[in-house]
Amino acid sequence: MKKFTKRALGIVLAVSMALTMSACGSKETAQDSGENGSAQTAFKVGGIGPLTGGTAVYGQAVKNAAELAVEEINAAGEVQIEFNYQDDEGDAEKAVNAYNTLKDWDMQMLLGTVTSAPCTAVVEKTFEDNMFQLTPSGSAVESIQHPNAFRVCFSDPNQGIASAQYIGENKVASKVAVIYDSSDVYSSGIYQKFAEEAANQDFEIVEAQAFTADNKTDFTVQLQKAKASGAELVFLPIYYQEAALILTQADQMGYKPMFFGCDGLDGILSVDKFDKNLAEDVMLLTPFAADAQDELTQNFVKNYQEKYGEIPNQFAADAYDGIYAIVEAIKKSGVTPDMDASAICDGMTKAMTEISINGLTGENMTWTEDGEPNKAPKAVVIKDGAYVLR
Amino acid sequence: MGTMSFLSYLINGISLGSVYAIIALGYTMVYGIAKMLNFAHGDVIMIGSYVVLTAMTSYGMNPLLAVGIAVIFCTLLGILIEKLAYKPLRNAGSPLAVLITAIGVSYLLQNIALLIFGANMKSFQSVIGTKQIPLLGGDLLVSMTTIVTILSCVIIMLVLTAFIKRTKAGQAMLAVSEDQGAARLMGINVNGTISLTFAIGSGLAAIAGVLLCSAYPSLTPYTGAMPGIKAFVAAVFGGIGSIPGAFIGGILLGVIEILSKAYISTQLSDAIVFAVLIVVLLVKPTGILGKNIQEKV
Amino acid sequence: MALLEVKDLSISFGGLRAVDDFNVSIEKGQLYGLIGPNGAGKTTIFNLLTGVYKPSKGKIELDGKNITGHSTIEISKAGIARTFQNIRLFDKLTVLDNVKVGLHNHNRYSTAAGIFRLPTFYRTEKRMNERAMELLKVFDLDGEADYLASNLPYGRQRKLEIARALATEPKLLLLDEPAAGMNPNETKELMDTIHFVRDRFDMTILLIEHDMKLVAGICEELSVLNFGKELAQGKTSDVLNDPEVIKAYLGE
Amino acid sequence: MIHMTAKLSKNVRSNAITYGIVLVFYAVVQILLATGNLSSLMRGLLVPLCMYAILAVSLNLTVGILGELSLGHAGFMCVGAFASAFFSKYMAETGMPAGIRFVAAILIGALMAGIFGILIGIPVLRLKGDYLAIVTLAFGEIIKNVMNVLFIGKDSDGLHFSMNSAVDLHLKEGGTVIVNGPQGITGTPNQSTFTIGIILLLITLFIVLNLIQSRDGRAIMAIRDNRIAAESVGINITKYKLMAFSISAALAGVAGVLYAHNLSTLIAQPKNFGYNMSIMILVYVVLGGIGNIRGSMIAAVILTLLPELLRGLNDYRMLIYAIVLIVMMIVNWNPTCKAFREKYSFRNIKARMKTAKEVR
Repeated sequence: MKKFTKRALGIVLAVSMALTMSACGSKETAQDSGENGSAQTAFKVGGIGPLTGGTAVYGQAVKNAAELAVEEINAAGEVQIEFNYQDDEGDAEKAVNAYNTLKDWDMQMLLGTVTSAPCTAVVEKTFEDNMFQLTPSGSAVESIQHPNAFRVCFSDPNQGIASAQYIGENKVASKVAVIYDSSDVYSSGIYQKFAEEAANQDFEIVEAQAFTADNKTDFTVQLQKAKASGAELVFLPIYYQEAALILTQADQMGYKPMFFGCDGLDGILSVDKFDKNLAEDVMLLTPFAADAQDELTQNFVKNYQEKYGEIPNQFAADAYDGIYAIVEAIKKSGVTPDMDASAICDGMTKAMTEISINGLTGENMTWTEDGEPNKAPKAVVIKDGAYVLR
Repeated sequence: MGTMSFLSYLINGISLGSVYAIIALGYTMVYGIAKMLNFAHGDVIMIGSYVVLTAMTSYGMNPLLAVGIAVIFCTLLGILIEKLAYKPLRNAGSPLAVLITAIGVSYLLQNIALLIFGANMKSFQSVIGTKQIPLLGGDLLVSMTTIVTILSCVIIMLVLTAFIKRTKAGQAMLAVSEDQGAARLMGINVNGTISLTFAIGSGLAAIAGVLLCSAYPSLTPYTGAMPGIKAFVAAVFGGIGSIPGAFIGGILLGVIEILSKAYISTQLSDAIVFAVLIVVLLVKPTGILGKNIQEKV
Repeated sequence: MALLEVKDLSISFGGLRAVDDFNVSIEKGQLYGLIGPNGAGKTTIFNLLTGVYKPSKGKIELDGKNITGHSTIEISKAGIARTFQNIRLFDKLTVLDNVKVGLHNHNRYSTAAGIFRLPTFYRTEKRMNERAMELLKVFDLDGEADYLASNLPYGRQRKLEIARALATEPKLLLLDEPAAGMNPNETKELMDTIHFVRDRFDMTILLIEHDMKLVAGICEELSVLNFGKELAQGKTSDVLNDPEVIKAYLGE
Repeated sequence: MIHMTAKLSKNVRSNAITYGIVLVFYAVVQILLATGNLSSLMRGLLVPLCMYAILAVSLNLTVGILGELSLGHAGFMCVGAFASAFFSKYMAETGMPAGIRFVAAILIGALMAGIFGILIGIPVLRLKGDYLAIVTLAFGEIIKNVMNVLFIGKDSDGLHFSMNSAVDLHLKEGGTVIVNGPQGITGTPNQSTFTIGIILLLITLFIVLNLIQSRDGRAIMAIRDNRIAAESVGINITKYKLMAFSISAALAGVAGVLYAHNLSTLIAQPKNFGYNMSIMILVYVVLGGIGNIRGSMIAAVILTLLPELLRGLNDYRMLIYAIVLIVMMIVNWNPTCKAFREKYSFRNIKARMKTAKEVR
């Protein structure tokens, strides 16, 4: 019977290998037709992010918003885009697999990846292949360390420094506690720079408490320590899901400091069944606010909600801007869909530093050569369940 | 301040521990009778929580009724899982086969929830309410949720113990857990008893889910996984297969976790919990209340 | 001097004296029987002799060497081998490999030699194979050398267990109810085998048995145990006719 | 005499098939690569395939041959990955030739994981069954957890360690943080290639198969089948348990080295080094056949390919994967299914036809 198992496994293996091979075979015919016959008319843009696993919520937002943007652009007609989004489960190794899958599909440029660690792994591959890469939300420094890579969001150090400066310069508080996710690149990255910059500012970090991905249900200890330290402000460089829990638990303990967060906190108001009163007076430094009054944001939020039944978060906004930035750079560089990925990359890399777009996450956004965006974060505060510019 | 904050840490620890304990009860019952580690148990908890949430918000049901529905739903789910995925492998020759299948079921439940409810977190409104009760002259605030959680845990443990000691079905469970073959010869319906165990364990999971999400109001398709593993650790801690053991193990785990966060390191608390577990098992190889089985030569 | 000298051997489990001041002296080449009703402590004595339990009192000497309280492994190396009441074979190993495990301590090569297939590996394995086949042939198991041990019929599993024990080159062989579960024909055959083993390997054998016919047929001397205490000792025929023994066996 | 020669040659033949499968796979891939017929996905998967095969084979040594359930295998992989990546990063500027550095990194990864195997094995292997499983799980989680708070930096004074933050390393001007806590190690040279992966897999197979078919392997399997009997014939239980466990850990460390040098980022996350990964490796072993080295290797390959091949299903990908996993387990292990397969297996049908002919 062991014999049979082995044989059965062997057959499955053979079939699966054949499938992969045939998949690549069909790919080649597609390429042939593209080269010989009617010229390819649409750019093939790939996307990578988690659709399953603990960080799926961010990847799904990116996928939704990117698809929304692509629909609008295709309807407008000037540039045509074919969008293909692959799951990476939030894991570096799976992200490389997703990237290779997209390469087999003849991707010409990449919007991704959504989370930092996979992005750092993938950027290595896009650099090797000279593939244009724009990450909506990969915020670690290394995530765009090569010249072919850009990002829509702020970098972690950038946010950490900006937050410290904002608190210091506006004299928001003099005693600050930090609660951060030490197992998360984004959160610990912001914290590191925040702590460094705090030394130059007129406030003191009286308590810094971490939690980890495996241990993020109970925050009572961290909150109690913050409370005991006499902090007037708690800095939360974390995502809104954990922040929602922290706010609830702080309320249960009767602890009411000021809370201050970064772009990850955006989305807290749209958490299903979340008591918005708990978020009253929470401050955040974010480039995007879902209830901003400008037309662009309002249209985006309306369309997104109609299509997916959810209020878009920061990630969605970044992805939406990302697609528009890609289109803008396409127009600027004059690349065409029949060019190969490497040629497109050369054109796009140059064009990225020349474009300026008005997006959801900033007006007159421009990019530097090292891939960082130039945009001003807005400090907003939550009043009556809505963002108010400070 | 020192003693007061210690007391408050302790209460938080007991509260967290009670949730672990209820989950661990389900683990330990299933282990005791079916001799399998049901890795999908944590995910049944997650499903139960979604059922409560949906019943309450989409159908506007009264919280108690919603919990009742969730218990029934999870009970049926537990029986279904047992019949479809575990029973075919009961005589497979290796206990690992069914362990792996349980992992498959765990993935399955997570991905079903992901498809139905999406990855976005749902904030779970406490079915208990968030009232605070001041103790010791108002220096110590204890939430209703904490009290209800601890009480439910004690009640469930007592009811389970009584059920096993006093009822025929409970006695049958004991017999099956001691020796399946002998129980069968004595005319006990072994399959039925195992199904019943899964039913009770899964029903308990629904209650655990409600309490977990009331105390820590966030619900995603992956909510059940980590508490599930922790509860498994708690069950082993207390001596797997033993009902009072699961209770003690759960409470201890919660208290150790919170205290090590409070006094040692928030980042290393899991490592510390696991290290304590290792030490306990090295001193008492079958857990605190586990039966020490000497292999007969 | 006796090969095995046991003096005042005792052990208690939770206050219960399972073995109480047991004494025995077995000469080299002797076939010695240990009998007694169920729960009399016979297997416990085997477990004490082989180091599974540590005695709370008493002394065990093998060939003049004190082995009291030694570990199972040391005792195996000192020269006591045993079989088990409920057969304990290496089920998923072949019959041949079962015996080769028994040869383990007398045929050595390093782990590295095994992994990198150095010449010592081939030399030693060849020697082990030959030796194991010889032993199997003695028990007429050579035809089944490639079978999995669990696939052997019951009676042949018993024989394999004895072959494995002999592979450790013991001075003393302990057999725990070798005839349990055998039919009269098989028992008869077993008696011949035990005799043969004693003669061929010049072995000293201590055996526990319920089957009185077997005991009477092959044992030269006997000890009778009841409730952990020695009831009688001496020549087989004398002991079996002892009224005390008959009473213990047949009840009041 | 006939039997034992038959037995030896049977082992030799079985080993030859196992090595043959690997070599044929290698040759086929090389041909496809040379003719440009291999998709990017497959090319990217080549190193991970070798890595998971090594993990499966090495865990099978613990689970299948030693017979102890370990749920912390990913922890050893983690140790190997971090130790080797640290070494590679540390030595990067010393001008050590890249090839020699990588070989040294592999040895260091294996050695460190093996040392951890011994350290953990000594207390743990006294436990049995599910208790042993949970303690290995606990050790795996501890390793992962500690890696997340470990900071190591290097400057002109040498190495600095901290369990708190990179700032606490107090590095001098020009110093670099090599292990940056939760952000792990970035920029490890990508030196893992398919050829190296295959060589390491072959070495793993060589070690494991030869160990099993030697005196030590017999002792290990004897302990698995009956500890008490093994002890009674003088087998040193602790020694052999520890031997199997630490060799298994060291080989997992080798897989970790492959992992670390395949991606430019190395972070200890639940996904890659947590109990989830340990369980995934266990799935390979159980699906491929407990104790069946070749089977576990093949199962690792199939289960790594499967989710990638299911990408066409989009949102239903992991759902289908879960269902396939359950169904495969039931088909493979259910007694009725087994009997059914026996009855209709190719060999049995052939045998039946043969007897039918003879009767005629």
